[in-house]
Order: sequence, then structure tokens, then C-alpha cells
Amino acid sequence: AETEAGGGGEAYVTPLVRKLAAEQGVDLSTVKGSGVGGRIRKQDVQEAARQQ
Amino acid sequence: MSESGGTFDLVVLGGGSGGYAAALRASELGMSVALIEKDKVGGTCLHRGCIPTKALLHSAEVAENARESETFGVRATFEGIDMDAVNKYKDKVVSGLYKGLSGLLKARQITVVQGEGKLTGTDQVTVDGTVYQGRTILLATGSVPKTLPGLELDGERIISSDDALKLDRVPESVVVLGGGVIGVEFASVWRSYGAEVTIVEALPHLVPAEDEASSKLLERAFRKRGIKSELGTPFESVKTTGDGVRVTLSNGTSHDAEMLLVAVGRGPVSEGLGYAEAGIRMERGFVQVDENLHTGVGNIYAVGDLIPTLQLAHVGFAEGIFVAEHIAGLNPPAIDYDGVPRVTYCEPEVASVGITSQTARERGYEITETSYNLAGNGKSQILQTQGAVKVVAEKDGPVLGVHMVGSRVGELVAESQLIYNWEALPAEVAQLIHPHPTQSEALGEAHLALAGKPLHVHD
Amino acid sequence: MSESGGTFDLVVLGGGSGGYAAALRASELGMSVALIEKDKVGGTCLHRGCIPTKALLHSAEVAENARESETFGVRATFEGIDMDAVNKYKDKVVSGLYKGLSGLLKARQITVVQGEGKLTGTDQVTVDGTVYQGRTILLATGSVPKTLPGLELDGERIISSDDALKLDRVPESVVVLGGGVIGVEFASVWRSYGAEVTIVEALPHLVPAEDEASSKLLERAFRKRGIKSELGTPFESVKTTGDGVRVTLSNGTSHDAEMLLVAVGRGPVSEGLGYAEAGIRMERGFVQVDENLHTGVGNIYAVGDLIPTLQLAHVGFAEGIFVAEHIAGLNPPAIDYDGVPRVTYCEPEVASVGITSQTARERGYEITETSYNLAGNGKSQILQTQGAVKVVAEKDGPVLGVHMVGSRVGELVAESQLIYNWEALPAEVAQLIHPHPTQSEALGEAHLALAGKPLHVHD
Ligand SMILES: Cc1cc2nc3c(=O)[nH]c(=O)nc-3n(C[C@H](O)[C@H](O)[C@H](O)COP(=O)(O)OP(=O)(O)OC[C@H]3O[C@@H](n4cnc5c(N)ncnc54)[C@H](O)[C@@H]3O)c2cc1C
Ligand SMILES: Cc1cc2nc3c(=O)[nH]c(=O)nc-3n(C[C@H](O)[C@H](O)[C@H](O)COP(=O)(O)OP(=O)(O)OC[C@H]3O[C@@H](n4cnc5c(N)ncnc54)[C@H](O)[C@@H]3O)c2cc1C
Repeated sequence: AETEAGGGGEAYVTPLVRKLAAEQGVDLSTVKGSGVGGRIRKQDVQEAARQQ
Repeated sequence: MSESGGTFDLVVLGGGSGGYAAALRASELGMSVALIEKDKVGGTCLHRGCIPTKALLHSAEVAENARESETFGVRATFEGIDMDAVNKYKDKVVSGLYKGLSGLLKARQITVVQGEGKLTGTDQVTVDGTVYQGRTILLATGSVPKTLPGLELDGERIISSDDALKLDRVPESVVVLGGGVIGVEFASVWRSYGAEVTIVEALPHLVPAEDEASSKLLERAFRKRGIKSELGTPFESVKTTGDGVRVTLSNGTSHDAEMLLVAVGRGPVSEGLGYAEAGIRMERGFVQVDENLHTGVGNIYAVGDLIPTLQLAHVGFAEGIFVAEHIAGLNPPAIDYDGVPRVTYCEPEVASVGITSQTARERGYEITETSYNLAGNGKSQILQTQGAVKVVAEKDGPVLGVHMVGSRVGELVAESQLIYNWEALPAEVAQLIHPHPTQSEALGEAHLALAGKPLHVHD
Repeated sequence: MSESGGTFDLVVLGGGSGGYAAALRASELGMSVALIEKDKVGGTCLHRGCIPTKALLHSAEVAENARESETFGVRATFEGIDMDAVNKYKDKVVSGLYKGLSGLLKARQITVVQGEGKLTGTDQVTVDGTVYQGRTILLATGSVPKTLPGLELDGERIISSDDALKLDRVPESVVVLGGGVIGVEFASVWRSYGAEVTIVEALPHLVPAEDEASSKLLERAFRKRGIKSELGTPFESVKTTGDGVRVTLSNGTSHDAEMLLVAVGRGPVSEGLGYAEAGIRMERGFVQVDENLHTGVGNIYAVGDLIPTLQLAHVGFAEGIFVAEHIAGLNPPAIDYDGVPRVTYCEPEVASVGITSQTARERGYEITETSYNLAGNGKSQILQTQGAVKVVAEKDGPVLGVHMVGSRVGELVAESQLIYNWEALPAEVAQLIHPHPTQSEALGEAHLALAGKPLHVHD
């Protein structure tokens, strides 16, 4: 699904998840969110990091 | 023959929190918008809800301060409440914000239509014979006070919150029917103003939607303030007497008072507006929507108190903004209603975000929790307030809920909201030391404790 | 011959915010701890700083409320300040927290040594001939009020904050030398109590460490309150007169007042304590440390007002906790001092976290910023407070600073702290709607505006 949101924002990611993804070298655009409204959660990033 | 009011990208029916927020955001996103309002833009919240009640609550705080000034070394004498002046102050705040909002709608070039609208097709609303065509329609007609079957309001002795906001005197005594948010807020105001107050609530607790720990703390605080509560006791009947009302409860006791405030909830404004006729699904008067707030009919959406989500102004804002962004194709994430902060502005305040311990257990979480007593918090001691900050977290996981009681804790829920919605671990909050001496430190201490590194914690 | 007080994993010299926080955290982590204090645990903050000043500020708020009660429809007469009662209230708050802290240190089995200690080796502190041997030593002897060369305090007419907290009366008039945090807080209290107050500050602004926008808002608010300020005007001299003092400034003007409060900063307590002798590097009396708060000598660390970091109690807490965790091998991340929230508790309050616009530009950031006027914030209108919330963000990047002025904004900086320290984008904050009607909404609105989706924003 296209999750580009205009008005200056990307898909809704929390700052903590964004930092974690940067630390783990995970590209958030490749992660499928399991949270509310398809939101990417920490667990999703950890899972993606494991699979890398 | 009906005249044409024009065609708009968005026609909003109802200019309250939900409706005007949608209108503002839609116009920002380049849409043409008509906002139809039969009374005053700002709706319940601005004219009969959030704002005027909080003005009363602040004047109640000033009254309490004056009454207890000696405790703080201030020599002052409390002489009473000047209800005319209270109303002037309250109306000034309301009219200032109303002017601001009206100006804003104008500045954003929203067509504000004054009049009562009715849905007359899946893409049109008619006001006094004039048709407003909308590529999208948003229903936001809000809610009004409810009562119980057989309990009739007379606006004098048996009143709703609408009437209570217009009183020209402080009642000597009041029975408040309903221990929810609106009931406890009015009870708190009147008590501070000097009235005898009794709250009657059928459920076993005040603010029953809150974590039980918060309800209990509020009940204790209200008891200390001399506010009586009849909990777990359904209302039976009321009759007017020579100088007031006599309220009888199901347990046979009766309470005499100057008036009865009926605060048993609010019902949606949805009858006779063409909703059902258009094929919109309704339940107990509430318009039913999917997670995109779409009604399932045409391009008709609905927001605010009209739909069965939390009846809060900021939920209306969030839903209004959501719909505007959704129809503009921005794909906003669905609203997580658990993540919406709730504040009850009585004295002491009650505030929460996320889920209660009980709900967490029901959802199968293994939880850890801590409750930080405000007795250990310097600023709360300075304010001489009692209460606690309770934090519920998933075991080895994020914070699931924050539940607080105490003066001014309503402002602390903003931080809690980020913690909950950003799924922070207690340790991530504990890493950041809060400013000293503030009440927010209590939130910090609770997270320090949950992270296994309590600082100013007494057992 | 010196007696042995024993050997400990950690010997802490000084029982203020920094020292006791380290002691508590170290004992939690299983270390044996001796905490040496010559006066009372809790130090400056609890006995002569944060807590007593905030008690005065709250009683000042109560006084203002009583004075302005009519505005809110409350009939009350302000008759004056009963300084004895103020002091009783203040002392009760302090002694309650002191009792709590003493109990806590005991419960965590920390050996509290009453007496004046001196560093007598790189691994020992001596108190009255008794030697306390430490695998690690932590210096936390804090600070005391400073004065200017040639300006002598007499404790009666020319006083420090220590003396100001012990006054048994409200002065008719005061000159406050120094427009920093401590100066403006006392100025605010005395003005609320009815005194004529003049602040003298050599720099061009009040609270000069804050973003210039905040300083200007505070200056305007103080002017409205009738607090006079002589800015950009160095102090020249003072002499005592028949009934007070005459203060002369470098611009030739002079000010007569009942007393002069000297609030020009605080200097470290580091002389004659054996620090230099042990080879510890000092500058202007401050102990120098690396980013792990290590002095470079043996296992000696230092925290709090003794080192040249922000002089704040919660910085002491954070540094104390850091040292305990560091020596326990937990590898805590170094403290980001920009991320420490700052609050000045005068009326209106000033609060901030992160960096100012100017600093951001100096560091080469391309920034965007917005200032949300509290005139648009319902709760602030209810409180009748003026001010603003300014948010500075990197262009297309995270929030770099939050700067606020207004009643009670000190509690809003906790949320701002998470935003700054978690490097949130404005859009991530904007996604979450704040509770209505709270002051925290102003923070939400500022982020909505920065994210390109302003809600209740007027230009
Ligand atoms: C006493 C009280 C205190 C409250 N305190 C708080 C609080 O502190 N915080 C909080 O978050 N919430 C509070 N609320 C709840 C809050 O006011 C509501 O959740 C909010 O107003 C709902 O917004 P809305 O837009 O859905 O509906 P409303 O605000 O009810 O607006 C609906 C609007 O539609 C108009 N309308 C209806 N029918 C038509 C029609 N046919 N044609 C044209 N116009 C029409 C109405 O005139 C009204 O202006 C309080 C409510 C009350 C009663
Ligand atoms: C008027 C005022 C208001 C303030 N308000 C605030 C505020 O609102 N918020 C805030 O964050 N900060 C505030 N501060 C600053 C805050 O009090 C200090 O930053 C904090 O107390 C520093 O902690 P510390 O442990 O480094 O030193 P201190 O608190 O000064 O503690 C040092 C301790 O060491 C003891 N000691 C010194 N030498 C020896 C020795 N040789 N042997 C044994 N013991 C010794 C002293 O007796 C003292 O107890 C305020 C300060 C003042 C003066």
C-alpha cells in the first residue's frame, strides 16, 4: 500500500522506532507495520533486523 | 423549487469541534468547504461544554485558594461568590475564543452557512430550501444532554448541564445524578462555591470509565472535601417540593436539595435530519462508521459525538482532521482511541491515557505496574495536593497506561500521551530526568521505579 | 592517629541533590555507600533552594489570586502577608521532604556520616579524624552564593538568597542584583507580596540564558506587574542609608530600597577540601571532569554544582545516577546537557529544553520555527495568562528546542523534553491531538503549525 502522506510527513512512525531503525540499519520503507493503522512498531523493526 | 447554495468539495453539517476542525484542515488542503451551523460555530465545547465549565472550575480554584489562604501565609477573607461576575468572566473567555474561531474560519475562506441543515440526498444538505452540494459530506451534528426515562427536566429545579451553566446564583444544595465526568466537574465547582453536594451514581464508582485506583482516590478526595456520594445506588424518582426537590434512590433513601442536576450522559443529534432516510446505519441514535469514519453510504462521513467514539472535543478535532486528510488522499493512520488522553477537571483532577490494569489483563498482557504517591513529590506537597501517578506496562515491554489523580495532573497527560503512543519502554523514560521541582517528576519517578531504578520512592 | 570509619564501595562527600542521588542509585546496585554531610542531607535544593523558593512562589500565587479574585467572580479581600505563617508553611514542606529523604537513605542502608569531610588521599575522605576509605570517591560539595568584588553581604540590608529565605517580614522595597533565575524568582515573590521591586542586570535581558524571545516576553510581563528592570546596566556600588540601601549603577542612576538581594550567581564549594592537593584540576574553583564525570585522578568523580555544568538539582540527580551506574559497569550514555529541561518559576514561568534559535543557527542548522501565542489557547485564557510556546526545528528534521513563557508552563517542559530527546519530527507530535482544554494544547498547536497543518492558529 502507498503510505506516502503529504503535508511534510511520511508514514506515521514514532521517533523511537525511527531511531531504532537507524541503529539497526533497517530501511523503514521496506517494513510492514503491524500496529494501529499499519503503524510500524518496534517489534516490526526488530523482526526486520533479525531477517536481514 | 430549491435554490442552489453551490457545490463544494466538502459540506460539513454541524460547526462544533469535529465539524470545524474538518473544515479548517480541508480548506488548508485546498478544498472548497461549506460549514453549516444552526447556532454558533464552536458548538457544545465552546459554548456549553469544555470552555465554560473549565472557567467555572478555575473560579472555583480561586475560591478555594482564598478560603485556604492562611495555610499558605496569605491573609485573605473569602466572602462569597458573585455569580454575575463569574458569568461575565466565563462569557468573556468564551466570546474571545468565539471571535478567534470565527475569524479563523473566515481567514481560511470557509463558507459558513447560518441555519439548520438536513441531509436531502447522499451528496447534498439543504438549509431553508437552499441546496449545498458536496463531493463529500461530513455529518457532525454532535450531541445534547440525555435524561432517564420518566425523568423530565424543567430547567429550574431539575436541570441539565446547559441550564447549570446559566445559573444566576449558587444553589444551597444540589443532588448530582451521574458520577461521570460532567457530574463530578459540576459537583466540584458547587462544593468550592459553598454548596452541599450529593452525587448519585448507579455504578459502584465515580468516574467509572477510569482505572479503579483513580476512582478510589477521587472518592477519598471528594469525601474529604465534604462531597457526599451515593455509589452503586440507582436513582428511583424525583419530585419537586416547596423549595426544591426530593430525590429518592432505589435503596429507599431520599435526599432533599435545591436542585437536581441530571448528568447521565449525552445522546447524539441525529433524528429528523435525513440520516436514516439516506440509508445510514444508526444504533441508539449514533451514526455507525468504519475505521475511516465512513458511513458506508455515498461519500458521507461522520465524526464527533454523533458517532459512538469517546465524547471528547479533541477526539472531534482528531476525527475531523482525519476525514479531511483521508478524502484528500493523504492516507492518515486510523485513530487509536486508547491513545487519546482523558482529563476530568474536578479538584483533584483525574487524567489518563492508554488502558487500565484491568483491560490490560483482559487483553492477555502480562503486566507490571507501579503507583507513585504524590506525597513524595515536592511540588505536589507545595500545592498541598494528594493523589498518585500509576503506570501500567507490559512485562519487559512498553507502557500501556498512565492513570493520575491530583491537582493539575491534567497537564501531565500530554507527556503520558507521547509515552503511550510512541510505545516507550519505562527505561526510555527513566533515562530522562524531569525538571525539579515539578509535578511531572512524579511521572518520571514512576517510570524510574518501573525501570528498576527508583529514586525518591518510599514504600 | 586516625580512627577508621571503614571501607566502602563508594564514599560521597556532600549530601545534596548530586551526592544523595548517587548514594541511592549505588546502594540499589548493591554497593556499600558512605554519605558524608556537614549540615543536612538534601543540601541547597531542599533547604535553601528549589523547595523553599517554590513554596514562597506558591504562596505568592495564592496572594495574587486573592488580590485578583474579583476577575473570576470570587469576592475575597486580600489583607496582607503573614510572613510567620508563610515560613511555617515553607518549613513544613521542607521538613516533610527532609524526613522522607532521611528515611529513604536509611531504608537503603546508606551510612550517613554527620560532619565536615576533607579529601585526604585519592581514595579517602576524613571526617573529624575518622577515615572513610572508598573504592570510588564522589565529590559533591555543591555551591554557595557568590557576590561581586567589593560588595559585602551583611545578611540584613545586603543579603543573599540564603538570608532572603529567612526574612521575617516583607520588605517595602528591594533592589535585586541579577536578572537570572534566582533573581527573577525572588523579584516575583516580593512583588506578589506587595513590595516595590527593581531588578538590576548587566546583560541586556532578564533570564539571559534563555531564548531572546522568552526574555522579551518575561520583561513585558514583569513591566505589566510593576516590576522595574534596569537592563544592560552594571552595578556600581551600594551604601547603607538610615533606613535601607542606596544602590548606584554604572549609568549614574541610583535606587533607594529597604534591602539589596545579591543574586549574581553561585560559586563552587571546593576550597580547603584537599581537592587541589590531590591533583584535581580546577578552574575558577570548579572541579574539572571528563564526559564520564571523572576528575582524572584515581577513582575520583565529581557531580552537581561543583562542576561547571548547569546548576540545577535534576542535573545533580542525573549526574549522581550516571556516576553510580558508570562505576557499576552499566555503561550509561553520557548526559546531553542540551536535553535537560530548565524552568524558572517566577510568574509567568519560563521553561525550555533544547537549544535556542540563535544557538541552532550558530551550529549551522537550517531551521524553521513557530511561536504559538497563548491568546489562542483556551486554558491559558481561562487562567488569564499571556505568553507563547516557541518551537525550533531543523528544516525537514527534528525539534531542536522548545521555549515557553506563561503561568504554569513549567509542567509543559516534561513533554517537550521527550520531544527533544527522542528527536521527534514536528509531524510525529502533530499526529497526536492534545487534551482539550489544556495548556499543553499550545505545544500541540505549535507542532501542528510546524508540520504544515495548523489548527487553531491565528496570524
Ligand atoms: C458540560 C460539558 C463539559 C465538557 N467538557 C469537556 C472537556 O473538558 N474536554 C473535552 O474534550 N470535551 C468536553 N465535553 C465534550 C465536548 O464538548 C464534545 O465532545 C464536543 O463538543 C463534540 O463535538 P461535536 O463537533 O461532535 O459536537 P458539538 O460540539 O455538539 O457540535 C455540533 C454542532 O452541530 C450543530 N448542529 C446540530 N444539528 C444541526 C443541524 N441540523 N444543522 C446545523 N447545525 C446543527 C450544533 O448547533 C452544534 O454547534 C464537554 C461536554 C459538556 C456538555
Ligand atoms: C535560591 C535557589 C533556588 C533554586 N531553585 C532551583 C530549582 O527550582 N530547580 C533546580 O533544579 N535547581 C534549583 N536551584 C539549584 C539547586 O539547588 C542546585 O543545583 C543543587 O542543590 C546542586 O546540588 P549539589 O548536590 O551539587 O549541591 P548542594 O545542594 O549545594 O549540596 C552540597 C552539600 O554538600 C555539603 N557539603 C559541602 N561541603 C562539605 C564538606 N566539606 N563536608 C561535608 N559536607 C559538605 C553541603 O552542606 C550540602 O548539603 C536553586 C538554588 C538556589 C540557591
